[in-house]
Amino acid sequence: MTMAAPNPTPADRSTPGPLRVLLEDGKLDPEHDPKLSLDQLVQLYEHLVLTRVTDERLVTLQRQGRIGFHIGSLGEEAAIIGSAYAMREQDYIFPCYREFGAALMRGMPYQRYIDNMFGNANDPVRGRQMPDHYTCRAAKFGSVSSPIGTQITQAMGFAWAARIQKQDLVCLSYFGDGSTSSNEFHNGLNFAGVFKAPVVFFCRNNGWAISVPVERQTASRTIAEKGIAYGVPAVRVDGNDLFAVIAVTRDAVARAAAGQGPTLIEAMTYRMGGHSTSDDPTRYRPQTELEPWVSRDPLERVRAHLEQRGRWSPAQEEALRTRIDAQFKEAVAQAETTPPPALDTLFDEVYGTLPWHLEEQKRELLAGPRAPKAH
Amino acid sequence: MTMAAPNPTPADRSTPGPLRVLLEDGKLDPEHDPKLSLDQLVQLYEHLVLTRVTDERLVTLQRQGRIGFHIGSLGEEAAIIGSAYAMREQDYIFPCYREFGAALMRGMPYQRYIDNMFGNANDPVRGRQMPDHYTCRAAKFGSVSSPIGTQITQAMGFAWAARIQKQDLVCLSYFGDGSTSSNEFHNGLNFAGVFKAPVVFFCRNNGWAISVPVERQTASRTIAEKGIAYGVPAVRVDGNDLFAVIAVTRDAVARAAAGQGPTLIEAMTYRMGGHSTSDDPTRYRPQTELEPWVSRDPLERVRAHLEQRGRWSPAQEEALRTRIDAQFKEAVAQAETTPPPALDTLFDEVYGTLPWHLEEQKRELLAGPRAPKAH
Amino acid sequence: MPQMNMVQAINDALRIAMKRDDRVVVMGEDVGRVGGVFRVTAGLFDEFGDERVIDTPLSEGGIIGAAAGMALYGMVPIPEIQFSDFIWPAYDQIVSEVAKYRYRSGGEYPCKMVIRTPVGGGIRGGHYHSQHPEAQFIHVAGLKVVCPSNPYDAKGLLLASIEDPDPVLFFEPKRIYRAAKGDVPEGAFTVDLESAQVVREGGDVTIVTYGAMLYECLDAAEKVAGEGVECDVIDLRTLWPIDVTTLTESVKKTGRVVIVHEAPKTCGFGSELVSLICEKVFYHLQAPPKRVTGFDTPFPYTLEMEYLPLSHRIVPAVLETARA
Amino acid sequence: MPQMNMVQAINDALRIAMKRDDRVVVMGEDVGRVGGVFRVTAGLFDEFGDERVIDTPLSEGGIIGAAAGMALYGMVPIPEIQFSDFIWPAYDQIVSEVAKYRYRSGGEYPCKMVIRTPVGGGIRGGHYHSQHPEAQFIHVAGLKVVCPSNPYDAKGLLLASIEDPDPVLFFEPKRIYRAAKGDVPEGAFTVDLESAQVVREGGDVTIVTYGAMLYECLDAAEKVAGEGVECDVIDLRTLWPIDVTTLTESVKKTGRVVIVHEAPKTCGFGSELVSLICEKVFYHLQAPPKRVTGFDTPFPYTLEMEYLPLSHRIVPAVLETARA
Ligand SMILES: Cc1ncc(C[n+]2csc(CCOP(=O)(O)OP(=O)(O)O)c2C)c(N)n1
Ligand SMILES: Cc1ncc(C[n+]2csc(CCOP(=O)(O)OP(=O)(O)O)c2C)c(N)n1
Ligand SMILES: [Mg+2]
Ligand SMILES: [Mg+2]
Repeated sequence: MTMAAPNPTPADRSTPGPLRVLLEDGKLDPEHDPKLSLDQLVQLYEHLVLTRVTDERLVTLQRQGRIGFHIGSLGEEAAIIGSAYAMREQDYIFPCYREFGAALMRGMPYQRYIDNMFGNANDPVRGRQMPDHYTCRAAKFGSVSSPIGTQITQAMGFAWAARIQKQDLVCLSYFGDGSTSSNEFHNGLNFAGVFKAPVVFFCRNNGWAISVPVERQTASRTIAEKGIAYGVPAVRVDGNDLFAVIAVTRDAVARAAAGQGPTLIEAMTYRMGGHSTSDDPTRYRPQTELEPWVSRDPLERVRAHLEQRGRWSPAQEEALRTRIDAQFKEAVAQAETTPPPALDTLFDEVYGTLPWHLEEQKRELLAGPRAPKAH
Repeated sequence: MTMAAPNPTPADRSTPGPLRVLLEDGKLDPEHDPKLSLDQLVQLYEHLVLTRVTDERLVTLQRQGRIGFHIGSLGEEAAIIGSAYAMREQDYIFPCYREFGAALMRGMPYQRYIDNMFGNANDPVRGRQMPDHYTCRAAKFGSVSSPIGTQITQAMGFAWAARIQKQDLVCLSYFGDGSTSSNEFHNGLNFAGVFKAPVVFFCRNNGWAISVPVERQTASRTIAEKGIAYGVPAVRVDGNDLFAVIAVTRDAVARAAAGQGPTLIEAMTYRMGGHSTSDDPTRYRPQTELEPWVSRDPLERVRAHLEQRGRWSPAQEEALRTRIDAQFKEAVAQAETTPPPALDTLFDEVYGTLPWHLEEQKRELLAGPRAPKAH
Repeated sequence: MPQMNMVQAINDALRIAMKRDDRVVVMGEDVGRVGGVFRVTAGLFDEFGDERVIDTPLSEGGIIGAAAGMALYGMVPIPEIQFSDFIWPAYDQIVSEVAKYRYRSGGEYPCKMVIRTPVGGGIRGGHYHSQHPEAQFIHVAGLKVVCPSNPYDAKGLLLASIEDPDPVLFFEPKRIYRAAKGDVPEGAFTVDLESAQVVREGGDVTIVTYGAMLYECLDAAEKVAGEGVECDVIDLRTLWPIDVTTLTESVKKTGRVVIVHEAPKTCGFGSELVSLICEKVFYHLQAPPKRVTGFDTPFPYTLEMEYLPLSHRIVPAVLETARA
Repeated sequence: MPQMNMVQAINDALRIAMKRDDRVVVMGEDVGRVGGVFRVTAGLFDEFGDERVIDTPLSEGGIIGAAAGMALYGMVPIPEIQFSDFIWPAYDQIVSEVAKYRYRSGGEYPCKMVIRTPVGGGIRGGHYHSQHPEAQFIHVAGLKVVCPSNPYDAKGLLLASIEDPDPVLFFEPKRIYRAAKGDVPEGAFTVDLESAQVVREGGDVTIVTYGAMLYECLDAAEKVAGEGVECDVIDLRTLWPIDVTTLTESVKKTGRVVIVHEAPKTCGFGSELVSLICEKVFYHLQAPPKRVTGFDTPFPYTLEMEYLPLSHRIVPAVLETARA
């Protein structure tokens, strides 16, 4: 007897290939072209480079022992910048931890980001979290936290609240391929499907969760397919193609804003560096795996396109990099000479107002001796 | 610009109808006939009736205040008995809470079950849990617990362990449609897919999670479709069709035993009673909703088939019911006159051996005054 | 003044809060059409509709994660966890996110919500419908924990919890949901958080408790009074941050204290109370502070009345403490 | 005898346990090919293969749920939670299932496993890579909790935990993973669970601690010795069930006790220690038991050394207690 009318198993189904817009020859597929002006495109390219360069510089700072940690977006810049760019002014972003480029583009001041990397007195989150764990409500950007996936469900709840309050607002949540295994992915997508929350689930499928390859995260053939389990439409996109990312994210935002509910986007990209400055990827993956991705570098693809259209030159590149360099150096100089947060900030904002026991503990700390500096 | 190559959305996909074997006319679809002997069939029918009658009697006992609680399987008996029947001798079952029929068929003594309903001194779990929260390792049956879904992940781990230890053993886990929203469903299916654990996920889709209809649990069109998210093949079956349930479960067991990994079975059935004796379903669902299901009564469908084949008569039915009645009465009489568990059982088996602090607490309890009886 | 039981009082508070502020929403399993398995949200669905009284999928993590998002937006969600025993799938969202959000965002994202959930035993619920898990929340910075013992406080404390800027765990002792009755004013009023109540006065021993065990403590106090021992009985009402003054003033007077709670003893809230008392008024103590609590076992079914720290176990503890 | 650090000692214990018993498996995020983010499982993947050293999907609930199933089958899983801060998605499986399985099944299904996880601050980990969550597990009946402070104990206690019939939370103080070094015998040996160690002797004050703070306590004891105050320093090693005799014997001698732990104060394990001491040896106490702990705030990043109960905070507490 054979299996009765089973649902299609992975092997039976053909996966739509990820959408590409920016083709091999540097041209755009007119069908899905997001139709950016050249000025917009230059601006976007500059953001990509800002992200890349900042990333590289921060790794260096960490190696020099001047900051404690950095987690970057090397190779994933187009997925991040493109999707954030597609969000409207009023929309909110709930980050994972690799999206400082998006926060900067949405208006988080550069100095503020660097202050967070140093956890100094000017860091608006008062050095309470590790580097790269910033917050910026003014940029309509959430608060980075380490526990994997929690922002997925929260983004859904935020978007749902806006809809209940009849505000035209869409949320986007970033997360990695590994995060699809978390409880939160299940909860966020399930609730979003049931309540048609105006939320965009943006999965950066960069192939790895620290040392664990995506094949070990899930037996589904794609992440996008997981949308079926929740009645959430899904799309795969070339995550190293700025144009394609903007196109699919804009579509998802439009659907959400029109009351058509959530979308799951699977952006196919690759983590070109270690997981973070604490990680050494040579321990678990061969360098050869990176090679095909080198030629798909998201920045170079945009630059080639811009050059083709005569809007970018080596001189401009040089000028841009010089400018970013100066910006970085200046921000670091300021951050590094800013003192640590005041002691009493340890107790602020645990609650709306300071309860008696924290008042007591604060007094005790302030009256007592200071800790030795060294770690 | 339109959505780029999205994955199929629910509305685009055609769901295979649930498999039926026992047709309207009482005949069996030869393609999927599990080919039971008439003796086997009579035995199964007797189990169905035992389950039904015991259920009804326990509800009465609860109404009389003689037991505290009952959660039954009215209308879901074929799904439960059929699937348990399809398991092999060496296989294990990890229950939800409605599957006492399966436990009895797997060898849990009737008296033992009734003792559990009274939480008396003979209850092997020593009255520690509510009624219907039994355990029976001898019957290769797990331990009922209340938290929704936890058994799903455990069944997967158990099956996976057996495979690592090279034992030919398959696990089946029962759960409801509501339970598919739990973290555990996500974890159990995801791990099973990745590690190809020999496990059968058996979802009793009875339409309701207490007062919440399945449409409010998930926006996926079927529960079976959720398998796609995990690379787990799935099948839908008429859960009120004993033959079809046996057929698909046997298939799933065979696949698992052959190293082909997990299967998700969605058994379409209906919760004909309240959620439990604590629930009044008239508060949230119209009686009319039940009507179509009355004619699909899983017991009557089997009886009609047996009668058609000349192997069942009203006299036999009468005799069976009289026998069950006597069995029930006798078990209840014994259970009801059995004293409660001894006081010191409160402290046993919290740990492998009694640690000092529980020794102390036990002494304190035994030396102190007794509690008033009344609740 | 209308007579209400706890279920009615809580229902009334929810209705008042929802009427005056459309940011308030109620959500959870079975809270909508059927009005909750304990009928605490009865009638709200009809009155406020399904966007403000929301039946959710069966996932506590989803409920609290979604509520967190709503709270960050600026709504005031009141999620219900059907039984506190089922709160653990949401524990990560509560302790890692809800409790820390204001702090880690430098105040930019408060995450205010009131998590309502029934607690406690004595209703034949066994392992998973009887627990009293305050300790696991009191230990977590950023949360407030409330547990009323009567309808008046239930309404006043719930309204205060909803107005409070911080996330609150609101534990409802289900054993007295209907048994505790009393006069409850109509309309809005609050009972201050962080205010304990001395429910009975006496100079010999301080009994500290909260929730359903209050009635057992009062019964015990009455019984020991017959033996010449007079007790202060303190109903903490808000467990954390605690009204430490009421506690220490009483112990200063009596020098003797018995703490009663249903949760297991080890690392239960009673251990914090003992420690606080030692910290603040050690030199007033004339006898070792005593804990009468649930045992360090899972919560049982048949023998639950032997497990609970009822009057018959409180009386000897109070006498022993009085005479120590 | 070879010199080892804690990482090596734990690795050695795992290898020994896996070699002698093929029911022992190691599982978790990144424990396999890369050998764990702290390299504690390094080399095991190559030695025992991917069915016994298992890289899992990113889900702590899945890891512990799966391990529970394995344990019910009869294997001895040793799941790793990458940082104890990430254990909460598994909390439901741990407290509702693993802790209660033996009990609720009348002994038919023991659910034995050893959950290894790094704990504690001082490594610039901020909120989510620094916490020390023992209290939330000690409160739960059915679990044992262990926390070694040196390589010898780490190996001996881990092997004892693996042999023990009950589920064990094995907390590894990550700040001293490599800093604590010492002689560790080759081959199998055990350190009894429920045995504390008096690491330094002195008659004036008892300092009770565990894990990384032991070194701070020893440093403080050294410093106060300079002022004429001699301390017993007790390393609890197994937090629960506790070796209560060693604790009470010391307090009987000194009459004064200071408890030091990293976790927040309120409802921390320190509160249980104070209560136990009051229960057992109240009349020996000559000063209020004192707690020196993390503050009741989330764990900070930049100011972590001000947050931790390091030597500079222990010294004044000991002096105050000695002179009270
Ligand atoms: C709940 C939880 N478990 C484990 C970790 C440790 N951890 C941090 S990042 C990470 C991998 C995440 O992979 P993925 O989601 O693919 O994101 P990526 O880093 O690739 O962007 C892990 C395991 C964590 N932060 N939170
Ligand atoms: C974690 C958890 N949350 C809530 C509950 C309360 N509860 C018990 S059964 C149930 C509904 C289950 O529905 P379903 O999974 O469809 O199973 P069915 O009862 O229909 O067989 C709920 C909400 C619980 N037991 N555990
Ligand atoms: Mg990844
Ligand atoms: Mg159901």
